[in-house]
Amino acid sequence: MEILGLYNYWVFAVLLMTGFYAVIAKRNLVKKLIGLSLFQAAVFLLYITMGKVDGGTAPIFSGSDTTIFSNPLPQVLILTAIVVGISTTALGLGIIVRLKEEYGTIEEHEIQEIDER
Amino acid sequence: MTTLLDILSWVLLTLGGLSVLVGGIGALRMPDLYTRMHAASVTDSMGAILILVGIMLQAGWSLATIKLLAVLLFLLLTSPTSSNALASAALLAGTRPSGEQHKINDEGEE
Amino acid sequence: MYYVVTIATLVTMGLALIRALLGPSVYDRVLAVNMFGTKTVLLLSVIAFLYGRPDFLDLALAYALINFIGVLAVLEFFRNRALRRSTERDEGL
Amino acid sequence: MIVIFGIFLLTLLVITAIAIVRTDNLFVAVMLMGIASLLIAGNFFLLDAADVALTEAAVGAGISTVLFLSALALTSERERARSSNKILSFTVVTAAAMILIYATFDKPRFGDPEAPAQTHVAPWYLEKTPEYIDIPNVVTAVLGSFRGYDTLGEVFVVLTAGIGVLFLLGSGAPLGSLPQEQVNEGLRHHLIPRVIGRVLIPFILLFGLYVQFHGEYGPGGGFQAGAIIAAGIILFALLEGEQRALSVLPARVLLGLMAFGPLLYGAVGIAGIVLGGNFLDYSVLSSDPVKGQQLGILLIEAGVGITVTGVLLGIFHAFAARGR
Repeated sequence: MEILGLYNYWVFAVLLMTGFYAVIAKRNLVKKLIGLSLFQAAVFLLYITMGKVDGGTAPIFSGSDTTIFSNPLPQVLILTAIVVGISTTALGLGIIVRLKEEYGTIEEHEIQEIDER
Repeated sequence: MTTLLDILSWVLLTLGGLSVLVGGIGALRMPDLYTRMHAASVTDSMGAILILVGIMLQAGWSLATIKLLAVLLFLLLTSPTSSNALASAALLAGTRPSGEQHKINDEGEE
Repeated sequence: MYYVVTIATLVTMGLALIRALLGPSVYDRVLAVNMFGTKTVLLLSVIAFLYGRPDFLDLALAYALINFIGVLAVLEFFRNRALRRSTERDEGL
Repeated sequence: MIVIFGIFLLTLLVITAIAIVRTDNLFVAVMLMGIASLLIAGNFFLLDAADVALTEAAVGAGISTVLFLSALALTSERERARSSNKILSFTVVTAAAMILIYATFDKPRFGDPEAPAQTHVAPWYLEKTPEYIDIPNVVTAVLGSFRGYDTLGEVFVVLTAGIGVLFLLGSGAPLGSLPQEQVNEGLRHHLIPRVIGRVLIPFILLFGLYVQFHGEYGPGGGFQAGAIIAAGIILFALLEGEQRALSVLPARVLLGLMAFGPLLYGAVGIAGIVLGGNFLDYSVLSSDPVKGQQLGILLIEAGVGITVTGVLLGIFHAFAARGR
């Protein structure tokens, strides 16, 4: 059971690197953005994992005052980050749509080739 | 009375879990899209009804029961609608029920 | 008792994921996403009771209401794609 | 037992993530992102983060899929080229993953109440919230009052992203190759989704308002409510066509909403200064400091909700207008 206590962090590492792989290895810009979203999700998971307390419950009081509560602070940070994340992803998608209109492609190397010409 | 309710909700929850599971297996094992959709959507509604009613019996008369009722109502409204929308989209795109040997790939081309 | 339902739901989620990965057509994947959505609603309701915090049913309610939009967006996407293909074909003639 | 459920969900999440990266069909990747979002929300819920799970539900279930699909409709849904430098990238990524995993062995175990993260400010927040603000939801208290500056910053980031999208895509987009009358009608010929959608839209909006104003007492708040209300109006746009949605909520109103939200937030902060307190100090808003805090949180949550609704709808319409 002791070693399972780190499982969430391992998932964080694998997820983070899966997203990172998509960002560095794929040439399609939308795919890169999807990779970035995965990367983001991994960070969210790390924060929320660190806020969990054994035997705790969500930090919302409900009458009985003897319960243990999980850490509210990471939840606040991530809550705002999710909405900011979707807005910035939308901004990225907007840039990609404009690139497609200008260059006719959303593949990174083709855009570079057109630029070098 | 409470034991009776407990047993009843027990039975409902078990049946619900079972039907959800059967739907999952059906969605995996059936031969073509429409049969898979049939397996998934029918058991979806059945499982949702059984499980949510089972929980409702446990919750008793409280706000939670009203919320569960709302969840059930919205699930019963949306789940078949999405199945219908999906099936009609697939049919319009030219997927035929198996027997007719049409294969369709991710590009929507035959 | 809730555990049995939770396990059944989780296993079904796994099966739906396999269907989503196998495909073969896009519609199978959309079907899998749809299934996954309903299973999540059930899972969240059951876990709210497992935790003894039934006030968290709001989450299940949110999913029950909003999951629908994703499928409709897909439908709209297919329709637009079909329209675009047919106009392209017309221009090709 | 719940730990094992969490582990199962996380394993499914990893499988989904790898499948997302491996597939070369972008539409499939977007669908799998939908599944990933559901899994992440389930995990957040298991990890006691009901508010975060609600946010992920509100954003991930509808809006993110809609945005990605409208972007795909404007670009292409197929990934053409093979990956560049596959082996090199894979080596780099694997090495980094190994280092990260090695580093985790020094981390406190999952759920450890003695972990450093649990012993600094968090107990203070939990202890002082009933005294200073007296609302049950500590997350809303921290979001609105204790860390109000942070939230103000986030609201401005959301606004900036919205402005950026409007600058890039605008609204006076050129007409595409599609015949006008076919594009604008939405899904009007699909009778069943349309009828059910019409039934659902009022409930979605009502639920959005409930989440907005119930945020002090249960999971909820401005961010979630904004996303849910935007999702409801996007549903209307999908069913009745984007033009009719624009005639219900014109672009100018949306711009007004985008600007009004941060202004309301900032005005509450400045009202604090005018009444003799600090910026974003709500205690002075009412004769009773606790009542003042509650009033302040209510107002800034409203500002957040208005901003998020305006920005998300503005972004949606900007993408939809490009497709015309």
